[in-house]
Amino acid sequence: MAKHQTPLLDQLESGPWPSFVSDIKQHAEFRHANEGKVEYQIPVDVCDDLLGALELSYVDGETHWKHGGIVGVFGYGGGVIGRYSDSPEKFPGVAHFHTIRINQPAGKYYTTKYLRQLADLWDFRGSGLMNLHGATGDLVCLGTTTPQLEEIFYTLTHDFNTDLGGSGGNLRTPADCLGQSRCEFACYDTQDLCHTLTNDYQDELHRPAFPYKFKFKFDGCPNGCVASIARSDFSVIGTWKDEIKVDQDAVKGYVKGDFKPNAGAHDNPKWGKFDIVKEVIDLCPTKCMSYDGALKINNKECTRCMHCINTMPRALHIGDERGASLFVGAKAPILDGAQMGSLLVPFVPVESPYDEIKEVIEKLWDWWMEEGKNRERIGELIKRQGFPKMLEVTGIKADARHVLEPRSNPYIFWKEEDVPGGWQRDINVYRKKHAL
Amino acid sequence: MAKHQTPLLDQLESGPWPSFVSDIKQHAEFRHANEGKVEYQIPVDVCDDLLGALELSYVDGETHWKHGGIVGVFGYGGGVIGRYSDSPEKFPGVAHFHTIRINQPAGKYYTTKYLRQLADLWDFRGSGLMNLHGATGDLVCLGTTTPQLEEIFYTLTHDFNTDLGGSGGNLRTPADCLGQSRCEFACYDTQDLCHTLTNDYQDELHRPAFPYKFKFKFDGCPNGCVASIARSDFSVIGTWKDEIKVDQDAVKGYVKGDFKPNAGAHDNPKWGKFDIVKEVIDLCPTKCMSYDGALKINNKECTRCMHCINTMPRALHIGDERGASLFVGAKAPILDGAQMGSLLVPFVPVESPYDEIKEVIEKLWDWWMEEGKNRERIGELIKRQGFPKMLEVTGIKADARHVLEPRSNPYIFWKEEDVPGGWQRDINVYRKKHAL
Amino acid sequence: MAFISTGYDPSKPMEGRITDIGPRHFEEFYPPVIKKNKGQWAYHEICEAGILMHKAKGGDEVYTVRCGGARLISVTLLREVCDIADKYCGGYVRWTTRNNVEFMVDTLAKAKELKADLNSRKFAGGSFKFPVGGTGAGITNIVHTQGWVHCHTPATDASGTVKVAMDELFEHFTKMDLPAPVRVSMACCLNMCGAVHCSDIAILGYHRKPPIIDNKVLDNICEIPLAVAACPTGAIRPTKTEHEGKTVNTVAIKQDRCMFCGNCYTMCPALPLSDKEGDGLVIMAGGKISNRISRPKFSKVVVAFIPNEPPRWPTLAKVLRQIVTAYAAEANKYERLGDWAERIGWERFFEKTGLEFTSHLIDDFRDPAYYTWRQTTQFKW
Amino acid sequence: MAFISTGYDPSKPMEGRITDIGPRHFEEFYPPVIKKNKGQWAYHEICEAGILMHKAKGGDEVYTVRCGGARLISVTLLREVCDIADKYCGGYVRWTTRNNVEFMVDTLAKAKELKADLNSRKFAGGSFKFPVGGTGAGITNIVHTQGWVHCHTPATDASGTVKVAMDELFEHFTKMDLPAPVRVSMACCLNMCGAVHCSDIAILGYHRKPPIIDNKVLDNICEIPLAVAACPTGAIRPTKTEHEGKTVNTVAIKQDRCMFCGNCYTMCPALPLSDKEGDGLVIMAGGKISNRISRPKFSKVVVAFIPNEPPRWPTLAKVLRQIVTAYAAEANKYERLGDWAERIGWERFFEKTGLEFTSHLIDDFRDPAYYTWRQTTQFKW
Ligand code: SRM
Ligand code: SRM
Ligand code: SRM
Ligand code: SRM
Ligand code: SF4
Ligand code: SF4
Ligand code: SF4
Ligand code: SF4
Ligand code: SF4
Ligand code: SF4
Ligand code: SF4
Ligand code: SF4
Repeated sequence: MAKHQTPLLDQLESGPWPSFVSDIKQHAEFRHANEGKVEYQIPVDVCDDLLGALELSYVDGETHWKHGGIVGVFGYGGGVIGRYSDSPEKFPGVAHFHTIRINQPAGKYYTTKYLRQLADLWDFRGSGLMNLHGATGDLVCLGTTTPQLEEIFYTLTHDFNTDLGGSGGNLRTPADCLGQSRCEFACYDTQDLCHTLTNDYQDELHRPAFPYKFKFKFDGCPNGCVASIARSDFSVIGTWKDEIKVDQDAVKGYVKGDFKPNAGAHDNPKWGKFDIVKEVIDLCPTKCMSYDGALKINNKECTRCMHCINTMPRALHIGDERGASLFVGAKAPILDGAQMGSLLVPFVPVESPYDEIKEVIEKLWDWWMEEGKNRERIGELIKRQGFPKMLEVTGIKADARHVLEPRSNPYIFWKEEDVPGGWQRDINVYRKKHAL
Repeated sequence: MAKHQTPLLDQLESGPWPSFVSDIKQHAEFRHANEGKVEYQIPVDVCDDLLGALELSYVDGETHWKHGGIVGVFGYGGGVIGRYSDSPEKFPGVAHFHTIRINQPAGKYYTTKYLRQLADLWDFRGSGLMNLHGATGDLVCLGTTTPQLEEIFYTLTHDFNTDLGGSGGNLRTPADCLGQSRCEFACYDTQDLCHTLTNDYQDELHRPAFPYKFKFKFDGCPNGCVASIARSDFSVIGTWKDEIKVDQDAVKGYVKGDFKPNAGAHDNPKWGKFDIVKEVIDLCPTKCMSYDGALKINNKECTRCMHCINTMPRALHIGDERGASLFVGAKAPILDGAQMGSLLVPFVPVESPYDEIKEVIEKLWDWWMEEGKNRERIGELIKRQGFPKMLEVTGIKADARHVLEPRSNPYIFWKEEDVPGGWQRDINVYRKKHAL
Repeated sequence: MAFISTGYDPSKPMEGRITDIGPRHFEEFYPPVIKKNKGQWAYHEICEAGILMHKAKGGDEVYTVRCGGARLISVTLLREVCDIADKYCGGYVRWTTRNNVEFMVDTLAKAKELKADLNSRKFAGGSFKFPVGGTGAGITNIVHTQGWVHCHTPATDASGTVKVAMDELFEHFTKMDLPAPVRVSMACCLNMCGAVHCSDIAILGYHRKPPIIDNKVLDNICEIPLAVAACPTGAIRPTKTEHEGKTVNTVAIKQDRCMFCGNCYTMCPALPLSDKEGDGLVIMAGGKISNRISRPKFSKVVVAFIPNEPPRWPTLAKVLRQIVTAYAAEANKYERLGDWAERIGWERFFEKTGLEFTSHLIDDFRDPAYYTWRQTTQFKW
Repeated sequence: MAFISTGYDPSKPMEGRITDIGPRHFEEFYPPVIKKNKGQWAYHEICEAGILMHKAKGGDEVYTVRCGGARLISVTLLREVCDIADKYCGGYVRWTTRNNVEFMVDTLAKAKELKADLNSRKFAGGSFKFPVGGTGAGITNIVHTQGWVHCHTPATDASGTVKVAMDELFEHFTKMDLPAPVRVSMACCLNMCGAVHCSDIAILGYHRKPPIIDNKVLDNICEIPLAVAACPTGAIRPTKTEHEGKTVNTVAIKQDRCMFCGNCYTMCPALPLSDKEGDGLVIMAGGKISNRISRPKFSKVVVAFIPNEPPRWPTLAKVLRQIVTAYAAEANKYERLGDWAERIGWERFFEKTGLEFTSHLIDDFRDPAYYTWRQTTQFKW
């Protein structure tokens, strides 16, 4: 019999979508059964108490978690989120219920061997409940107690060759799309860049030296499968400079109906037969394409939006002169409104050891650490000190590509050195010409 | 011989465009000649001195007018802009050089009789220089002295049946497009509305009771020939609710080339023959038109942008259910950035005595006079207190037409009465459920 | 429950310590076909909902079977994933950026077999364990956050609302019958860990009561200047008050300037916001991230408030259905939800979805609000 | 120069006073054909540049001949306008909202005769008095302001820059050879009395040196709190200083926060800004007012600064030419300048016009600046 009655949560067991309630219940039973004779290091009924606490929230319409406490592992300023129940007497199993963020491998590929290791560890020293994955990208292990933290860290680093992820005023765990590993659209090796920067910046990731959090995300192309432009202070998005490669035979194949448009992503019969003019030429945002038996692209006018390539992936391919655009400042709405990343570098080659990219990152950090206020994201700093200031500190020349449109207010903050004669003027000289 | 050498200004006499320098010089001569034996009430060489003062500005690259003084006519708070030279010893003729703003008739039609009267008066009591018209719309008389002000006002009111325009924290001189007087696109009588409101609000126009200036402008249709949406705190723009009227024969006429498209506004041969699909159907912003020998408009989707009507004025006509949309808040960039008028009332019938429109105006004024800070335009007040506040004070229901898009931040200022249970909560009750 | 040590000695924390090693190298985890063909993929095809085929230039093919699931997963379920991956995929598996699981095999036949297997597995309560789908022009898994399962600031639950939403929209997970992908995201408070600000549809937990001030403890546990600085609207000021006969430092909140962001609570535990009647959901729509055809854009608030109705949030389910049904019926092929709304005009969006437009949806936050109002005569009746 | 009184007696200002009578009624001034057909117009046609024909439903026609001119006009010239109107138009004439003069006649033949007459009249200096044009897809008169002729805050002259601009663009005044109307406006300071904020091309006077503080008089002539409040960037604070051995109230200005708007000078004459080397022009482009096809839009800054080069501002003329030439060559029929720039992308606008893009053109004023930066991978090489 379940430890707590959960009539409300039970209603979340029906319906087709996988029920987290069913899963937790099944795991609660598994823990009680303990066929593997695990010497659980945290209460055996942690899952029961989690369900009980959650049921109480469903009844009360309010959370029952206290404001996080500061817990962690020695020498690190992040990777653990402290969490305590506000009703520990009712739910002692979750009195402590800290989270551990484990840095996932780039691309999120796993061997079952590794996952089973993790599962065993988390059964033994934690609740056995995880998030695959956290919104930033980590392997998130939900629910353990303070004394377990160092033990878990020890096992991770010694036995799993794996480190914690970020939290606090740190570099946060970087994340990437699967990129070249399985995608023909990728303009650079997202995994290698993600992994390299993660390792090069371990100190920034583990030891809070920043005014606030800082996130890296790496998208292989403008489709944005890891949402970097929305969710990372520093976003790298693949692009190219030369021409889209066209296989005219394959274009004909699409027109004839040999291949399904958009790789078959639409299976609604209402769309009918593929119409290259309606579905590609007319939808091209720059209207730089035409079709008259052969497909023509005026690449000079193309903005590489990916639509035509997505729609005819067998016929159209990204260019050969590949690299990435760099965007800065994306963040959620707290404190000053949401931002997407703003274009800082239109094109950078992406080649190991990535020095050009690191140079930009480090200049941005220097500026932000110097000027950023407590809990001010870099996006907010850009807003506060102005985009031109960011160009100045990074030594990047202003380019019309930096803007969607030029400013519509003429409120230009000229600098004294720009203005002949400077700013220091003598009122008496002025008054000689202009009586009051 | 000219009183002052003006070698720089003289260079503005060449070139095709009418030269204000030539005009002022010719008038200077006219004054000196004084064939009509006018007893000039201000210095005869006012024009010479104006040219001299202006030449000095061309040399110095700086204005030579002092900050305006407060001068005016008894009982009015506006209509006169005081102006003094900062070099009166050099240019005594323009030592005082005040401007008088005369309220122009709606539509800016004149009889020569009236204009000659004005010309005579301004020769006699002023510089003989005018602006036709000021940017707000007034007949602007440039350059007279303080003692002349009451005299001019007397003549205007007694002999010309004409009043001053606005300046200061007043209603400013309203202005309109020529509308129904000579334009087939006009959706209401702009002149009558302009004249009626000008007269109904004489007190507001002459006696400063507002936090700052307030402008009315009246456009007969969305073409916006008096630029009301950019230049008036309260902008009335004609529109209609029913269908565009189509004369299919005339459409055919355009297609055949019998009529010039856009009434012949384009005389560059490079445009070639009129192509109704390319020039009308494809350019319709809502793509609600089609042509297959006959022209079809899905009026439900039309946003009345005027393009098709402008392009085929013989064939297409505005609808019959006419009225106007009301916009609030347009202003120049000082202090808080430029604004265009924001849509407050999507549709209002425009019929004398215009009570519905006046009701909106007066509610806006009440709010602004109550809440507006010194020198705060109503547009800035809307920004400061929020658009929903304007709806509240005017009693207008929120409508999706009020926005281009809904808010993208969820920062909604709920009111206490909206939230069940109110806002006053007891921390002890809360803590009973949630231990700290 | 005896404490079992790894050998870590708290008195000598640096002894044998390993730090700053980062994550495992990704190559260790690539399935062989991936390692071999990385950077050499020629094209892909979605064979059927939930099955992707990628073709390498050299001719290799990899078939990916994608299945959904709750992101909150037990190690019991994780072990089941491993069992399946061992059985079909040589011990390799991956997760997507939206928390779906991907199993890779080398033939379509195996993929279909695997799909059938995955679809056959159910929880005791009756729901699927591994429903296959989430590809192409449909609705894939919902990116979300902690909610009442693990966080201190939520205004709603995450796992529960996501379950309800995915149950309601399930048909679009297993089919690809929409005009374009519809990305649904969920965040349980304004911190928006789910990054719902750029989603086709976003479910957001929102408070509606200003913080309660816990004068008893505030002075002890709160850095007052930080709490004051945290408020985006400047609603908080430091003050003093009488508490149980003693003068204590505390803060005062101008309630009518509060928009319930909870940022002060993040800085100060003595300012809780949550409230059964006050809290609930905001629905946003029309955002996107990809640069395909149109630029990325922010989601817009389309429903100002839905009360918390646990456990099955029926109003939420209804609203989601309304939006998706109207979009599915009216949008053009390839047209994302926000592009559709912009093409027809937001006034039509409200008409077509049957959602009510209220003054709460009109932006009134700071200067940029102006740009969302309508400065044109162009609108539809 | 004896003072001649109307009879007004300053000691009894209310005696016989007439006030609040407003302007003359417009109907008194309508030409008969206008009065008769008001509200009954059927359509119009531009017969040739500068000549409009309006056809009434009843069959009446009115031909309007439009001519340009300086807005600053002497009564001598005004009388000449009257002479012409008496001769051709039965004593009626009107002004347009852009300061052109319109003469109305009843046949095309008369209109052509009148056009020839108007085009034949020249000033002694050689310029036209009444050049006919300003209709259709061309460049009409420039809406402008006072400049050095009558205002205390200008950063440049209005009449002079307008003369230079119209001389340079004159061919487009007399022809209708552009893709769409190009509306040019001019304002001599940021107060923008010319409302240049929504023009295809705008010429704007701009200061670049912070105010000089005239400590000697400030305390006497300035309401310090008003001056402080006037500053949009909060650059001004009240302070005290020593002046000629006395402590006086004054203000201090944080110069690097000043963006030279002159609003403080409007409130306080002791804070002048103007400076020969500091002052000059900003060029803006791409605004519009009509709702035709696209919505009204703001002009954008495309040249951050052009020095004052009186009397003929050659750089101004060159820049105007560059913009108009590129637009004329590249835009589609009916496409306004700003719509063209948006279609091709602003990066292309700078390429095509040959104008240099500098960091000054990137918005850095308050929150809305963000929305003008580029949050997309879509751009052109
Ligand atoms: C666990 C996670 C949510 C999840 O369920 O996946 C999470 C959980 C929390 N986030 Fe987050 N954030 C998580 C990803 C995000 C993301 C998404 C992303 O990284 O792509 C965002 C939006 C992007 C961004 O960074 O702006 C995000 C924006 C925030 C914010 C708002 C920051 C802002 O500048 O607007 C806060 C508030 C704060 O920092 O005080 C926040 C704060 C928090 C805290 C620490 C609560 C707090 O106020 O202290 C949450 C702890 C919950 C708990 O008890 O577990 N979290 N947070 C995510 C991290 C998992 C991981 O490491 O993989
Ligand atoms: C005469 C005129 C310019 C012209 O050459 O035509 C004019 C001249 C002045 N304007 Fe203006 N404004 C004139 C139309 C405008 C317009 C255009 C309009 O009304 O359509 C605007 C932009 C629209 C608007 O109202 O925002 C305009 C926006 C300003 C501003 C900025 C107001 C703002 O809120 O941004 C100021 C500054 C102020 O009020 O302190 C200003 C202030 C001034 C002052 C009074 C200078 C001052 O700081 O005190 C100027 C007096 C000049 C002089 O000595 O003659 N003037 N002013 C226009 C009035 C003539 C008339 O009555 O017909
Ligand atoms: C597996 C995954 C990357 C990963 O590293 O995990 C992925 C994989 C693919 N994406 Fe994606 N996308 C993935 C998240 C995303 C996201 C991120 C998100 O939703 O948070 C986006 C941005 C969504 C947005 O704009 O809001 C994204 C926008 C796209 C697009 C643009 C779609 C559009 O119409 O705007 C394409 C192109 C397409 O679908 O033709 C694309 C195309 C693809 C292709 C076809 C790339 C390829 O050649 O293999 C992959 C299969 C698509 C499919 O499932 O139909 N992928 N894709 C992610 C799967 C998430 C999931 O489980 O459902
Ligand atoms: C006379 C005048 C109204 C008045 O009360 O004085 C007027 C008169 C006409 N306008 Fe206008 N407009 C007048 C100022 C304007 C303005 C205001 C401005 O420029 O400050 C605008 C807004 C400009 C803008 O968008 O920035 C304006 C935008 C239009 C449009 C829209 C043009 C466009 O392509 O966007 C039309 C439609 C058209 O041209 O086909 C139009 C159409 C017309 C028509 C055809 C209306 C008609 O049926 O008679 C008139 C003759 C047009 C022509 O000259 O080619 N009128 N028109 C103004 C003449 C100014 C001048 O001397 O040049
Ligand atoms: S972002 Fe581009 S490269 Fe990366 S997975 Fe998506 S489509 Fe492929
Ligand atoms: S990538 Fe986009 S912009 Fe470029 S040609 Fe294809 S559809 Fe057009
Ligand atoms: S605004 Fe419309 S009604 Fe008025 S003159 Fe212009 S086109 Fe005619
Ligand atoms: S008025 Fe504009 S929106 Fe309406 S049908 Fe004509 S072109 Fe289309
Ligand atoms: S969105 Fe808010 S409540 Fe939800 S996990 Fe993030 S911080 Fe916690
Ligand atoms: S909830 Fe947000 S707006 Fe309200 S007082 Fe706290 S910080 Fe300020
Ligand atoms: S724009 Fe400025 S300088 Fe020019 S008239 Fe207006 S207030 Fe004076
Ligand atoms: S000029 Fe403008 S920005 Fe500079 S100090 Fe004066 S008010 Fe402030």
